[in-house]
Amino acid sequence: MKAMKRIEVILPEGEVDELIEALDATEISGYTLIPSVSGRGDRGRTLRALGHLDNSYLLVACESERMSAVVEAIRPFLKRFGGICLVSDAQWVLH
Amino acid sequence: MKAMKRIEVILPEGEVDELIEALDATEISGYTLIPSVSGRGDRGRTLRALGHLDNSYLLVACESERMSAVVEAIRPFLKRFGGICLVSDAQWVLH
Amino acid sequence: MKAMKRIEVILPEGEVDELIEALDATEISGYTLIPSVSGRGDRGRTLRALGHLDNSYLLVACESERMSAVVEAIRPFLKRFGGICLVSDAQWVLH
Amino acid sequence: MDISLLANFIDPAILFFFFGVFAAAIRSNLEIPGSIAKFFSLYLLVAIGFKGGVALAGSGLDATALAGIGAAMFMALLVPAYSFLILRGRAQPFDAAAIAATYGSISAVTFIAAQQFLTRNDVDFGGHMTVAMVLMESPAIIMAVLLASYVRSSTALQLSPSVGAAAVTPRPVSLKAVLHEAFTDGAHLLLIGSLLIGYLTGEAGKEMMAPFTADIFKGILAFFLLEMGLLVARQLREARGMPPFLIGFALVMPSVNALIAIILASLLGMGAGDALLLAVLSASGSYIVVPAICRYAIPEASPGRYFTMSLGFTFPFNIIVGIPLYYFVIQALWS
Amino acid sequence: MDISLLANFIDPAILFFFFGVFAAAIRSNLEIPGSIAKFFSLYLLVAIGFKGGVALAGSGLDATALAGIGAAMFMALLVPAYSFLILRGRAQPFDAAAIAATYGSISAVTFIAAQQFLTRNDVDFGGHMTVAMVLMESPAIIMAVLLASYVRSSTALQLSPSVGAAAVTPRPVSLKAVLHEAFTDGAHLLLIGSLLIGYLTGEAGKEMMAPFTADIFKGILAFFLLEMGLLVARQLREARGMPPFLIGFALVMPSVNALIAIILASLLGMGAGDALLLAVLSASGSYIVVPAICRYAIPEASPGRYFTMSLGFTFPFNIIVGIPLYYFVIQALWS
Amino acid sequence: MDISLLANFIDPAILFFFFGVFAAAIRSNLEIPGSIAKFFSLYLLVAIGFKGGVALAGSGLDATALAGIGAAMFMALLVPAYSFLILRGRAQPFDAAAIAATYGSISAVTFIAAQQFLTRNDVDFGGHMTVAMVLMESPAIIMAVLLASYVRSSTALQLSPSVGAAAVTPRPVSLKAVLHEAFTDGAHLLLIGSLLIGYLTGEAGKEMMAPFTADIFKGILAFFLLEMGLLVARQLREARGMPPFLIGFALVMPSVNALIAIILASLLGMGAGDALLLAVLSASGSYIVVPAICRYAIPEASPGRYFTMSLGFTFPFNIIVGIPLYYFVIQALWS
Ligand SMILES: Nc1ncnc2c1ncn2[C@@H]1O[C@H](COP(=O)(O)O)[C@@H](O)[C@H]1O
Ligand SMILES: Nc1ncnc2c1ncn2[C@@H]1O[C@H](COP(=O)(O)O)[C@@H](O)[C@H]1O
Ligand SMILES: Nc1ncnc2c1ncn2[C@@H]1O[C@H](COP(=O)(O)O)[C@@H](O)[C@H]1O
Ligand code: NA
Ligand code: NA
Ligand code: NA
Repeated sequence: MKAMKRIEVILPEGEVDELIEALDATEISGYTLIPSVSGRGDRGRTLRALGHLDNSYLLVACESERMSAVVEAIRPFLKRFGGICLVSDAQWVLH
Repeated sequence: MKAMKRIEVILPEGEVDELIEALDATEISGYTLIPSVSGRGDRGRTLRALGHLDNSYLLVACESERMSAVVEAIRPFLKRFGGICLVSDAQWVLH
Repeated sequence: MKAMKRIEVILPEGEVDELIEALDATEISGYTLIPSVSGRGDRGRTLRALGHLDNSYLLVACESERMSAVVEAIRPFLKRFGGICLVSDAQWVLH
Repeated sequence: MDISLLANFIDPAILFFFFGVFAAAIRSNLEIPGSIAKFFSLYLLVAIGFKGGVALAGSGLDATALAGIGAAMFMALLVPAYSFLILRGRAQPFDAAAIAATYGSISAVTFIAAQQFLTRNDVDFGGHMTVAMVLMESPAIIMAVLLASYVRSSTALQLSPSVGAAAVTPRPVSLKAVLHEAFTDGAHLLLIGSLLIGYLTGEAGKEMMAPFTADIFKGILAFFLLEMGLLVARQLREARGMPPFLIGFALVMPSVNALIAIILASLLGMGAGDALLLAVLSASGSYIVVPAICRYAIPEASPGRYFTMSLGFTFPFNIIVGIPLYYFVIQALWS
Repeated sequence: MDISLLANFIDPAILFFFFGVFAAAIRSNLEIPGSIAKFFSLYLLVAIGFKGGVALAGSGLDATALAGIGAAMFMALLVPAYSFLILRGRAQPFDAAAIAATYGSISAVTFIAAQQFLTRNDVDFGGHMTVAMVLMESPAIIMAVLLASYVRSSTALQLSPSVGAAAVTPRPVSLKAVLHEAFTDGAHLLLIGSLLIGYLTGEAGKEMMAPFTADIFKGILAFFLLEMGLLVARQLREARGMPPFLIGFALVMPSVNALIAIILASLLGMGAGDALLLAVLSASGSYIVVPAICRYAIPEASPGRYFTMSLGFTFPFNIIVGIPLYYFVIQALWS
Repeated sequence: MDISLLANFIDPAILFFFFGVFAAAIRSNLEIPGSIAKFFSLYLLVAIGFKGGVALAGSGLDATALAGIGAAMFMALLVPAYSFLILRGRAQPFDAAAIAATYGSISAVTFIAAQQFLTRNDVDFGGHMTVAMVLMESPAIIMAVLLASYVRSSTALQLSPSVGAAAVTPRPVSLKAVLHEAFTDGAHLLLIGSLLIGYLTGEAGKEMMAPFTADIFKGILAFFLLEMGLLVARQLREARGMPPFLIGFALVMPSVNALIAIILASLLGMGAGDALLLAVLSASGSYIVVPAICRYAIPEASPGRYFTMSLGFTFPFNIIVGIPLYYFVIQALWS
């Protein structure tokens, strides 16, 4: 197993494609996307607009060295559109 | 980045609203909800009843000081309706 | 609270049932399943085939002693079908 | 009977149910997305509620209607009462209470299947039986809560010496809270709402809604029964640890309940169609509304028990054997 | 008017809206799965777009049509302009810009409800009004972006001494980027596409699609309005902190906008049906397309404000009071 | 031909396909929820399976039917065989095996589009062609597994000196396991089940199901093709690294396969309608069932290759050019 960083981001689902493009520039090896999550934060509850205004949950596992590049790619999105980003430690099961 | 606690709870989706009300009393700053998850635990597999008896997954990031208040708000729900609650460490990306 | 391992696996949704059977042999106490997640990894983006070729997200909380047995049960699936497995530390809220 | 039994099997919707059972039995990965299955269950509630309301607007709440509704409510109290007595010694007391409530309540899909059976056999039935179905929910749930608190107080008595007990036993829920939960339950409320809307808009409303609520009904029912078949077969796989007595209960009591209902219907001089519907309402057990409420009101009970009994055993029994059987008895008694 | 108002309430689809409001008010757990609600909103766009296109293929873009479309586009510029002036001093400037855009744009479901109202009352209307609806989206959004960048530049001026400001203020989006976002927005594009396909396939296409886009329309609308009712009541719960002035705006301005539209329609000699549709387009506010775009184009504004105003207050006002009221005025003026 | 080609483009369902391609090309966020798209694909399988079964119940399995079915099964073996030979040297061996299986199998939606084309042009076709479609699945998959294990054994031979190889190569799956996977695959099984149910219930069943399985079919197909258009355009974006030879294969081989099928049909004296369906079955490649199975049976192959070829290139080619082209050839030969 290999030590990695586990980065999870929650942001409006309309911005996901653009965030992924920004992440691709940091050369992450992959990501996982959970669609249609809801929640509450500084901007209040997510609006329930017939499934059109949900958030998405994005999980990126990356090497520790790459972590700060990834976080810097994410930060402008948080600034602009809100949402949260959590970073934690994990072991990656090699295969 | 700021050290935070990452609290995840899995419980019957009918009890989520009430749990969130209980959490609001602990003054958490937000939460994220993933609907319609299934699973197995002490009470067996989740029943597949036409989408009516699913579990929900709730994620709360909170300050370490607040953690035990949050956990105490969650505990009676676990006692009554089952489910699990995991607490882990994370870094919150400030924006 | 009790120290546990938090194991998360992402793999093709067609293989989930078989993986759970393999995990049951390691006597895990439960699991949680989030259906229909998408992503990108070594094998490229998940195909969007009318909802037929999605991945699933599986979360297992288990005792630290049991962790390596669980990981060994998961590894052949990763080898064969791709996907990822992350292991992290968590505290289990007893109830 | 042979003819109607055969006709039952030739209905495409019923055949899709069998196909679903088969697909799950050979471990196919066939799956209706959860949100679609949920929507279809809402659709069926809207369609039968609306239809019942329109029919009621036509006929009004006359003596026949009141008799049918009264009989249904009586059965909704009677069935859980004697079910609990039968089960008490032979199952965990909380399970007994939850199972009693399950069988006091009803299965809307079984009711629909019975309506389809009657339509195929050109037998009339009244819109008030839909009202009867709606009204059977609450008594059953009240019985459940009363039984559960009875069980709770007797258990507490036995456990009182032990200090830890209080910590383990969940705080009981008030009857009022449970009734609110029961009344506001989405499925239940939607049925009531659709009934009312059907009643208010009558024939004019029916005409506007018919392509949606009536014409494509059969097709959606077929898809829904396919999902039910998949569910039943998958639920049966969980039934390994189920005590034989409970399996027996799930397969035998429907006929007992139906028989009592049929006798009652005969005494009240109800029509053959309404009698079948009353029998089916009494014979069927809930697997959506009551399990949802029991999880909240009797969390000590094991859903694996009452849910598997009503969905895995009683539901298919009623669909395959029960409906034609009850109707056979009715034909014999009515003619 | 009394008659048509009553008829409005007896429409099953409208009754399902009220039922949804009631269910959410008593905190029922009734819920239409999100993916179903989203699909139904796409379905409604396809159905009205297609219908409008077919009608347009029949009538062509004659002087009547061009007058209607022109009037609509004029209103789409006028409404946000004076709305912004009214709101400027009384709300956060960014909120003012976003609210202005919201009310310049339209609610497709309100438009549908008005069409249903006209159909029930046997009043004709033209397919070109669907074109008008489509074309009202963009001017409103352009206005929003222009107003927001005006606000941004005046705010920047005030803040310039502070060094940190640049870091906090998000980089403004270019008008081009926002227009791309607006034009490619799924809901908007689907409406345009369906209109075009209806136009191209005409009567032949209509016949093929009718069972899906016309016959079951009412039933799906009923389900959709049920969901809207649930949404409205739940959204209103979030409205606690809402400034009374904004609530007043959301309840009063629709009638003002409608009145201006009616006068314009009268001056242009439009038919009564088209006049009602123009009034309703002007009176309604967007709660899908514009909020989605404002979240991107004016992230400084609080969605809780503009979204709650248009969905929680203006939408139910128009459905319940507005449509019959505007039509009452039109009847008075036109006869 | 010109007329039918034009008629093809004026079909609303086909126009929605183009619209979907356009929307994705301009990067609209238009999206059909995944569960809805999945349900629609199940719906289409039920509808054509059921329709085919009813037609078969009418006509029976006569010599014509058996000839059509035999020809289809022959093509399902022949196409993967020569496809593999063509691809062997020019693609990764495992990719070659998976692509061969993909083209041996079929696309149900292409089949439906061809049926719609025939209906529009008033050409008859038999219900047994649906049986033929069902039966083409398995031979193609068997071929794939056989080819893959052939590739595996020859690769193993070459790699045998290297010690690490065993650890990297996944354990091969047994043919039996793959056949079970193929037969129990949800999409495949649902098609068989619906065919059988249509066969068993015949005209009576058809009448009950028609509003759902026939009347609204066109509308649901339109929505589904919209989703297909979005998928195709999005999949093409992933096609950057695709070797030109494979793109050529995906665009040229359909016509080759169709031509062979047409000659076979002509030799067997099949009707023009059945001939077109045989051509389309041979020309199309699978993008649901076979990819799902290849992911399991040939995990060494890259889904990006075979999936993109069949969905991104072959599917639109057949829909836009193929169907009218093959029919043009058939008309020339048959008259
Ligand atoms: N403390 C938190 N814990 C978990 N999720 C959060 C938290 N704060 C915000 N979120 C998520 O981030 C989304 C946007 O947050 P915000 O921009 O702060 O409104 C919310 O809708 C939640 O889904
Ligand atoms: N060890 C575990 N790991 C992950 N999820 C679990 C675990 N145990 C229980 N769960 C989740 O919690 C739900 C309720 O658990 P229980 O009340 O123990 O039956 C299950 O359906 C699972 O979704
Ligand atoms: N670095 C990563 N972070 C998060 N998820 C990943 C990562 N790599 C792969 N995945 C997930 O695992 C799936 C299969 O990965 P692969 O087999 O590598 O293509 C992807 O579709 C993603 O959902
Ligand atoms: Na009952
Ligand atoms: Na407006
Ligand atoms: Na083929």
